[in-house]
Amino acid sequence: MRKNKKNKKQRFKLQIAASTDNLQTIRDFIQRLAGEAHFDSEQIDQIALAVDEACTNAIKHAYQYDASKKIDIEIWLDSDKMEIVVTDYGPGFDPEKLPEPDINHSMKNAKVGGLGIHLMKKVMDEVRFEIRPGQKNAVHLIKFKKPEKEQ
Amino acid sequence: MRKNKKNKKQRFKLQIAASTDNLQTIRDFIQRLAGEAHFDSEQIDQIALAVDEACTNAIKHAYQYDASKKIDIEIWLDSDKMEIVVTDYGPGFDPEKLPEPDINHSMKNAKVGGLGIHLMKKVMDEVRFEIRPGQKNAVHLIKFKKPEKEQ
Amino acid sequence: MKGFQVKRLDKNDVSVLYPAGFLDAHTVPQFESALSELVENGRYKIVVNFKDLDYISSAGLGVFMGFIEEVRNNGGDIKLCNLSDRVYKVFDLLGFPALFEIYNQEAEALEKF
Amino acid sequence: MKGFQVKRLDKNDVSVLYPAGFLDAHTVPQFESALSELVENGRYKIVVNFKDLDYISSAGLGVFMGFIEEVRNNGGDIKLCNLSDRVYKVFDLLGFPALFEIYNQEAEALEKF
Ligand SMILES: Nc1ncnc2c1ncn2[C@@H]1O[C@H](COP(=O)(O)OP(=O)(O)O)[C@@H](O)[C@H]1O
Ligand SMILES: Nc1ncnc2c1ncn2[C@@H]1O[C@H](COP(=O)(O)OP(=O)(O)O)[C@@H](O)[C@H]1O
Repeated sequence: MRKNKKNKKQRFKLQIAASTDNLQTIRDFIQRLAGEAHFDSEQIDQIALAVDEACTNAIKHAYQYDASKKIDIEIWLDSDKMEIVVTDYGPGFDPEKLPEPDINHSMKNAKVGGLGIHLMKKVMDEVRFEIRPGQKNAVHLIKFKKPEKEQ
Repeated sequence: MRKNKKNKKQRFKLQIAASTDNLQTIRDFIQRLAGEAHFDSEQIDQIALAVDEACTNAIKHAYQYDASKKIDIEIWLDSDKMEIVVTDYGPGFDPEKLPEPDINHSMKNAKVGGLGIHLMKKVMDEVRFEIRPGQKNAVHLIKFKKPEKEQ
Repeated sequence: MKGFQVKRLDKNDVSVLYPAGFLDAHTVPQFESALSELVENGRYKIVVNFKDLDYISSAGLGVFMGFIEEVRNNGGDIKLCNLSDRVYKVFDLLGFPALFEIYNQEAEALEKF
Repeated sequence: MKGFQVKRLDKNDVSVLYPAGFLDAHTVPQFESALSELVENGRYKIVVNFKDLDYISSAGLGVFMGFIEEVRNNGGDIKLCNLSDRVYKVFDLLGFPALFEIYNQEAEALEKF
């Protein structure tokens, strides 16, 4: 009875309070959609991780842990890919000016930064920032499906 | 680290295509939120069932299975209750004019109707319809928490 | 990802259906066609064993209402067995125990034909 | 509902931490305070056994970076063991295997002190 979703584009939208409390709920939701869309289990893990990182950044950097603020998560699913857009309404930042994470260097500072975006780029096929200060800041996370073997 | 959610009102919003394909995703999401909010397992089942029924009605009666249409699901969580608002943008109906479901009678017609809303009312503490034809039709489903024993 | 499946096993003149997973408005057509097939083949003695069913909504309950008339008019019945507490509660809320025979074990249900 | 817990077991002069569940930006303060406690008590020989950890994000990885300097400056180390494939992949993506000793079994990690 499960209809074939090929060539059908589906859109989901989740609005959720900017609290780390909700990270697990967000991952669960994303994992479920990715599973339904027949991504394999490694890809499902990667997608959930990237979305976690993007939401964590919104909570931490855009809103400084102010849970009265909102995050919008939009998911587009079609036959060959999943695109997740995580939007915050904070001050934004310049994604061109991120330092490459240097783990050895940061060890010396006993502090580490820049791991999140680095990780997003490693696990997703495309990561694109859409920064419009004063309006909205969005991270687009795209994952292409592997050619399906069964189902 | 899980912060105490007492006295904190949380809002979640999910927009999803009006397809029966999505019922399981919707139930999973609702169950997870109800679980996090420490409803007991019977109440979690009841809430998920009521939301399933409301969404099924939107898909079936408001949109005649047209999956290009959208359902909005809004969830309000506070210390003592969960309120779920399921909204469709279909033609609406008069909730005052629903016949009481008569299972014996419908058996004779080898057809049955009116079970969904009946079930919602049985499992939830409050069911309220907000019908504004041409604008939006919403079912409000409210469940009060049992006094917490532990946690 | 768990969806819905329904298996059928014929035990002499009784057919037993085993719905498994989630029976909602999405999966109900699958269950409906399993029942249709029985009725079309004149197999009116039906047991539905719910041991592997995790969830049922009113859409699933509606199916039983849709078939029971025809089945009984043909000297058969739909008997239910092995309902989990969660599934039984839903049947109970809508008064189904007054309309359908419900047994704990499949063997009991089979015996009653 | 699975969250996060961390247990500690002292084996002679080595302390073993067992983080379990999901280590993300929400649960990281719990793990951080477990590590802080060790450092404050001068227990710098640390093994983290990941056998029950289901998930880690960069927030969790950051914790190791935050402590390793101080721990090593005091003649200790943080050694990792029993990482599941899922968890190892995340460590690997960020080049952690070059910075931390990672063992399959806890016994091996303990021996190396
Ligand atoms: N949503 C956001 N709003 C504002 N600034 C952000 C956002 N996301 C990322 N940044 C900036 O980019 C930097 C790098 O982010 P990231 O790679 O996730 O590492 P980290 O969060 O550990 O600093 C952050 O320190 C922050 O300055
Ligand atoms: N969202 C809705 N939009 C339009 N009509 C609705 C909606 N929900 C319920 N209804 C009307 O109320 C009736 C009773 O609904 P319900 O109790 O769920 O039973 P059933 O769906 O089996 O008919 C439906 O038959 C339909 O006419």
